[in-house]
Amino acid sequence: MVQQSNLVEVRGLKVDFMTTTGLFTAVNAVDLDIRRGEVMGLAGESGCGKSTIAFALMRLHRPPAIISGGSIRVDGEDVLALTPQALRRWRWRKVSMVFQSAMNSLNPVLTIFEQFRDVLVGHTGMRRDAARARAEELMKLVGIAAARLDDYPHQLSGGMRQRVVLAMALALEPELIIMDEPTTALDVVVQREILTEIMALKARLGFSLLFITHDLALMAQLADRIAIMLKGLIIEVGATRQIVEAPEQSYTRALWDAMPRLETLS
Amino acid sequence: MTPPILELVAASKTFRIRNIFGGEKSVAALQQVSLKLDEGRALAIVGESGSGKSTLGRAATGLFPLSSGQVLFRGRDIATIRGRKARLKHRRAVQMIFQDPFSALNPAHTVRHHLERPLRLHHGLSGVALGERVAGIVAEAELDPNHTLDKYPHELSGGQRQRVNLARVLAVGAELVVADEPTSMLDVSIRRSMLELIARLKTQRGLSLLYITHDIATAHYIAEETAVMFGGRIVEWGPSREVIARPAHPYTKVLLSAVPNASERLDGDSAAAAAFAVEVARVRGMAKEEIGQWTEVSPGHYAAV
Amino acid sequence: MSGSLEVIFRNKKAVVGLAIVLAYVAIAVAAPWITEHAPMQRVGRPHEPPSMDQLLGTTRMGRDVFTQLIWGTRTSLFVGFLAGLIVTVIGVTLGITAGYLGGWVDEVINFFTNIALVIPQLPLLLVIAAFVGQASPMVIALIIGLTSWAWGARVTRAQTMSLRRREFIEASELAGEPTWRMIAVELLPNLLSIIGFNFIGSVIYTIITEATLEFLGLGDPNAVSWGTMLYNAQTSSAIMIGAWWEVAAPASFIAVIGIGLSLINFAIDEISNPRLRTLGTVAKAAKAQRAIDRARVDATAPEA
Amino acid sequence: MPFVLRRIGFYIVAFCAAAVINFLIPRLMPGDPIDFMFAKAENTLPPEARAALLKTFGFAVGPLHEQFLAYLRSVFTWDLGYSVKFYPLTVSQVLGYALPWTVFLAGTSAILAFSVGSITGILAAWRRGGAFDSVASPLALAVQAIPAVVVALAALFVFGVALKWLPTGYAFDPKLDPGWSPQFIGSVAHSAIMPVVSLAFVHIGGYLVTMRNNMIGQLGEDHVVMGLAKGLSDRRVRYNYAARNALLPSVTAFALTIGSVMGGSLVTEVVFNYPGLGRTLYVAIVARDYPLIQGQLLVMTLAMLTANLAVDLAYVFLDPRLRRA
Repeated sequence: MVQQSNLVEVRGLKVDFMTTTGLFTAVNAVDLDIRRGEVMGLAGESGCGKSTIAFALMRLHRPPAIISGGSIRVDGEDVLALTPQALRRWRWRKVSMVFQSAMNSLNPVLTIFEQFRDVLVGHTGMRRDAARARAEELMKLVGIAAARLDDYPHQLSGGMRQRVVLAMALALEPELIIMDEPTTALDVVVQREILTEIMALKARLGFSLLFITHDLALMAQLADRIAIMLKGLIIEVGATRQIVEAPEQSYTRALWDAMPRLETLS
Repeated sequence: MTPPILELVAASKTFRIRNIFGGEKSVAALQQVSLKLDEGRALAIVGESGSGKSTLGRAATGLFPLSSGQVLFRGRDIATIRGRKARLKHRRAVQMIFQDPFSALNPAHTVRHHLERPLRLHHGLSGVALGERVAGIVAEAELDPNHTLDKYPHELSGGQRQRVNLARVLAVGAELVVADEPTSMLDVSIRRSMLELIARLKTQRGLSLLYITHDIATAHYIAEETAVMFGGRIVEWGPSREVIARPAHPYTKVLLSAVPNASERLDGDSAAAAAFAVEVARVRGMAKEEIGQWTEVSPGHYAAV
Repeated sequence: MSGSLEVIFRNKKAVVGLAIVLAYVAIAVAAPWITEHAPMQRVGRPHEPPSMDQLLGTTRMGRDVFTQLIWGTRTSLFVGFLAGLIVTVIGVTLGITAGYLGGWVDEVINFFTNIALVIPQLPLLLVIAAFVGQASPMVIALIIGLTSWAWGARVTRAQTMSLRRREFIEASELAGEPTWRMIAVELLPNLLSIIGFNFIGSVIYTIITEATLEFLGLGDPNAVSWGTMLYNAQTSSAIMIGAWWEVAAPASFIAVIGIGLSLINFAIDEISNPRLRTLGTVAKAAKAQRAIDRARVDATAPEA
Repeated sequence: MPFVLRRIGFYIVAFCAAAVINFLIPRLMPGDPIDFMFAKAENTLPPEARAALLKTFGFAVGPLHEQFLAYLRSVFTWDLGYSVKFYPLTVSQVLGYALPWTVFLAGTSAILAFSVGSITGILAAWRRGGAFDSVASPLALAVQAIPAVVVALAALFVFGVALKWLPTGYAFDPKLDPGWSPQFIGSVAHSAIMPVVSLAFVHIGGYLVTMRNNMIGQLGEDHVVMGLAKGLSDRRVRYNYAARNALLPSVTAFALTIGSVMGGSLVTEVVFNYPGLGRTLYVAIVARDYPLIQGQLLVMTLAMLTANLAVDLAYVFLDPRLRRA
C-alpha cells in the first residue's frame, strides 16, 4: 500500500433512472472510498449498478439517469458542484476512463493522433508538434509503434485498440483511471497481456484504479480491495484476501461458488 | 462395432470474403480437421476467436457444406442425405445451442411458440398431449412453466433465454447437440449452473455433445475429452483433466496460464509482463507454420509438437 | 402482441395521423351524400369567390370547387392506396427474396434495384405517361406502382439480411422448418414496421406524384382529382387573376393528407425504434438533473 | 480508388439502361402517339429532319438490332434529333440552353436544404425530446409530405401576387441583356429566391429527420461518451464525434433524394415560368414533342448520375474506412 489517505470519497450516492412508469433506483445510498495508489475492485452481476457508479463518478451518466443525491469528492473537490466548464477541465485530467469496448470507444473517422491531440491540446494548450511527441511517447509506453498514430481505429486489432485507449487514459497523468470491464471483449490471452501491462504501468506511474468486472477470479488477481454490489447496493467491502478467503455475506460466497473454476481440478 | 455418432474426416472450410471494394480474399477457417465423438460422450473444442471452432461446430450440424473432407453422422456422410424426409430426420437428430441467447430467439414470438413448433413438426403432437410435453420440457430446463411460456424473449433474463434455447433442443429430441459457447454471454455467476444443467441433461438423456468454448476452464464440467484448436487446426487432444493438468502444446500452455486464477497475483512486475508478451508473440507465430508431429503424451493424450 | 394497439394509441402523433386519414376515407366513401352537384356540372359563373352557395367558389368553367374537391378525394385515395399496395408487394417480395436467398439471385435483384434507384423517377414517369397520353388515374396508379418499388426493395433487403444473420433463423433452419414457413412465420413479423413504413411512404409519394403528373398536363383532363384541379387552375392562370380558392382548396387537401400519413410514419419509427421511444423520459430526466445541479451549486456557493 | 472506379462503371451501365428504356418505351406503347406525331410532323418538318427523327426513335428501316445500334450511336454522339416544337433547333440545343438553369436551381436548393436540414437535425438531436425537437421534428416530416407544386403555388400567390415582394416568373428581368454584369447577376439572384427557397422548403424536413435519427443513434455510441469523458467541449463532441459520424448515412440519404429534388425542380419551374428543363418539358408535353421529352430523360439521368458520383466522392472523403492505405 502506498499511502493511506483517500483519493475518492463517495457518500450516499443515489442514481435514479426515469422510466415511463416512474423512477427506478439503480444505485442506492452507496459509500465508496478509493485510496491513493490503490486498485479498488467493484464486482457484481450485470445490471447491479456497477457501471452506473463508474459513469456517475465522472458525471458521465446520461439521461434518463439522474444523480439525485449524495456527494462525490475527488482529491477533496466536490465533483457534483463543479460548473459545466470546470467539469470539462476536470475530466480526464483528474480521472480518466477505459471503456468496455475499445472497438467502439474510438472515433472511427478520426486518426489515432487526432484523438490524442483533442485531449492534449484541449487540456494543456500545447502545440501540435509537442502533442505529437507526447502521443508518440504514450504509444511507446503501451508497446505500439508510433507510426500507428496516423492509422484509423479500424486498421488496428482489438487488443491494439484497447492499448491505444489505455495510452489515451494516461495522457494527462490522471490520479484515477476507471476501467469498466476493459477486457471482457477480448480473448483470455490478450486479456492477460493487457492486464499485466496495466499493472506494470500502475507500478511505475502510481495512479489509483477503479476496476469493474463480473469476473471475481480476475478481480482477485489485481485488486487491493474489493466491493461487492447487489441490486444497487454495496453489500460488502474488504481486502481482497478477506473477500476471497472469508467473505462475510452469503451472496459473496454464492458468487464464488457459482463460478466455473480451473483450480478445483488439482 | 457401431460407428461414432459424429466423425469429421479431414474437414476443411475456406471462406471467400468479399469486401465493399469488390475485392475477394479467402480465409481458411478449418484445415484438415479430423475428430470422433462417441455416443453419449462430450468433446470440448477449445480455442480463441478466429481459431475456427465455431466454423467446426456449424459444419458439424450441416448448416453449410465443407470445402473438402466429410462430416459423418452415425457413419453416413451428411452431404449425401437427400429428400425432405431424410433431411428432417437428420435435423431431428442434430441440434445446436447458440452463443447469443437473445439473437437465437425470435423477438416476435413467445416462448410457447419456440417450444411447440418443434414438437408439432417432429413429433406430430397437438392438443393436450402437446401442452403436457411442453410443460415437461420447461420443467426439465428448470424454467417456471407458469411465468415463462407466454413471455416474449425481451422479457426474460439472459440465463432464462439460454434455458429456453436448451428446452427447444430437448423439444426436438436431439441425439447430438452442438453447444457453441452457450455460457460466454451470460453472467459469470450463472455460468456454472448452466453448465451443470447441460451436463445433467447429457447424462439423463444420453446426449452426445460437441461443446465449443474459448474458456478452457469450463471444459471439464461437461466434456470427458478436450481438443484444442489453433489457427484452424487441432493441436492437442486428450482427456479433459489430462489436457488441463499436463498441457503439451505451447499454445495450450499459454492459454492455461492466461486463465484468471484468484490465487495468483499480478504484481506489476514489468519484466514478467514483457516475458509473457514475448512468449505470446512466439506462439502466435506458430499459427502460420506447419503443424508439428503428433505424439502421444500420455495414454489417449496427443499433441502436435 | 396484444399490447401493440395500446402502444399506438399512447402515441399522440399516431392518433392525430390516424384521425386525419380516417376523415379522408370517410369523405371519399360519403362523397355522393356530402355534395349536391355533380363534379363536372356547371353551377355558376366562372371564377366566383367562395360564398354560401359555392362554399369554395367556382372554376373558370363555373364548376363547384367544393364538389370537385370531395370527389377528387376519392380518386386520390384510390390511386394512392392502389399504387402503395403495388409498390409494397413488389418491393417486399424482391427485398425478401434477395435478402433471404442471397447469392446470384441477390446479385441480380440488387443490380436492378440500384439501377432503378439512379434513374430519375419523375422524368421516367413523365416519358411513360406522355407516350400513354392522357392517362386515367387508374393508369397513373399502375405506372407509379410498377416503377417506384426500388426504395422499398432496398430497405427490405437490408433488414432481411440483418435478420438473416440473427441466430434464430439458423435455429429454425436447424429445426427443419420449410423455407416458406421461415419467411412467413419467423421473418415477416419482424419486418412489419418496415413494410408499414414503406407502404405509407409509397401512398404519400403516389398522391404527390399523381398530382404532379396531372398538374403538368399528363393526366386525363376529364378525370376529377386534385391534380387536374391544379392543372385547370394553372392553365386558366387562376393565381395571377387572384382566384386563389381554385388552388388553395386542392393544395391544402393534398398537404393535410400528406401530413396525416407522415405523422403515422413518424409514429411507426418511434414505436419500433427503442432509442426514439424513450426520448420523452430522456428530456424529462435531463431537466430534473439540471434543477438538482443548480440547487447544489447554489448551496455550495460561498455566501456573499 | 477501386471503389470510385467501380461506381463509375456502374453509372455507365445505369446510363445504358436508361437509354434502353428510352428505346423501348415508344415501341411498347400502342402505336398511335407516334403516328400522331409523325402525321403532325409531316406538315411542319422538312423530310431530312423527319428522317433524322425516325432514326432517333429507332424506327429506321432494318432489323431490330440494327435499329438499336443506330439508336445507341445517336445517343452516344448526342445526336438526339430535332425538336418538333422548336424546329429548326435540335433537341440537344434546346436542352443545352435549359440544363444550366435546372442545375443551378436544383443544385442550390439541394445544398440549401441539406445544410439547413442537417444542422437543425443536429441541434434537435442534441436536445432530443426537448421543446425544439418535439416541435421541429414532426413538423419537418409533415412539411416533407407537401408536394413541391403546392408550396410553389402558395409562395407564388403570397409573395408574388398578394405581397408583390418578389418577381413572379422567369430567371431574370427580360429587359436586361444576359451577361456577367452586376445588374444581370443581381436579377438572376433576385428571381431565384422564390423558386430556390420553395423547392428547398419541401426537402429540409427529410434531411432534418434523417440527421436527427442518425445523430440520436450516434449519441448512444461509446466514442461519443468517451469524447465527453475526455473533457472536450460540447461543440467539439457534437460536431467532430457525433455529427461527423451521423453524416455518413445522411450523405447516402442525400444521394437517394437527388432524383426527388430534380423532380421537384420540374414543377417549380413550371409554376415560376423558369427557363430550365422543367418548363421546356412542360412545353414539350403540351406540344407532344416526343423527341424532346425523350431527350429530357437522358439528360436528367446524366445529371443525376453525375450528382451521385459527386456524392460518392464526398463519401470516400468522409469515411476513412473506404480509403485504402
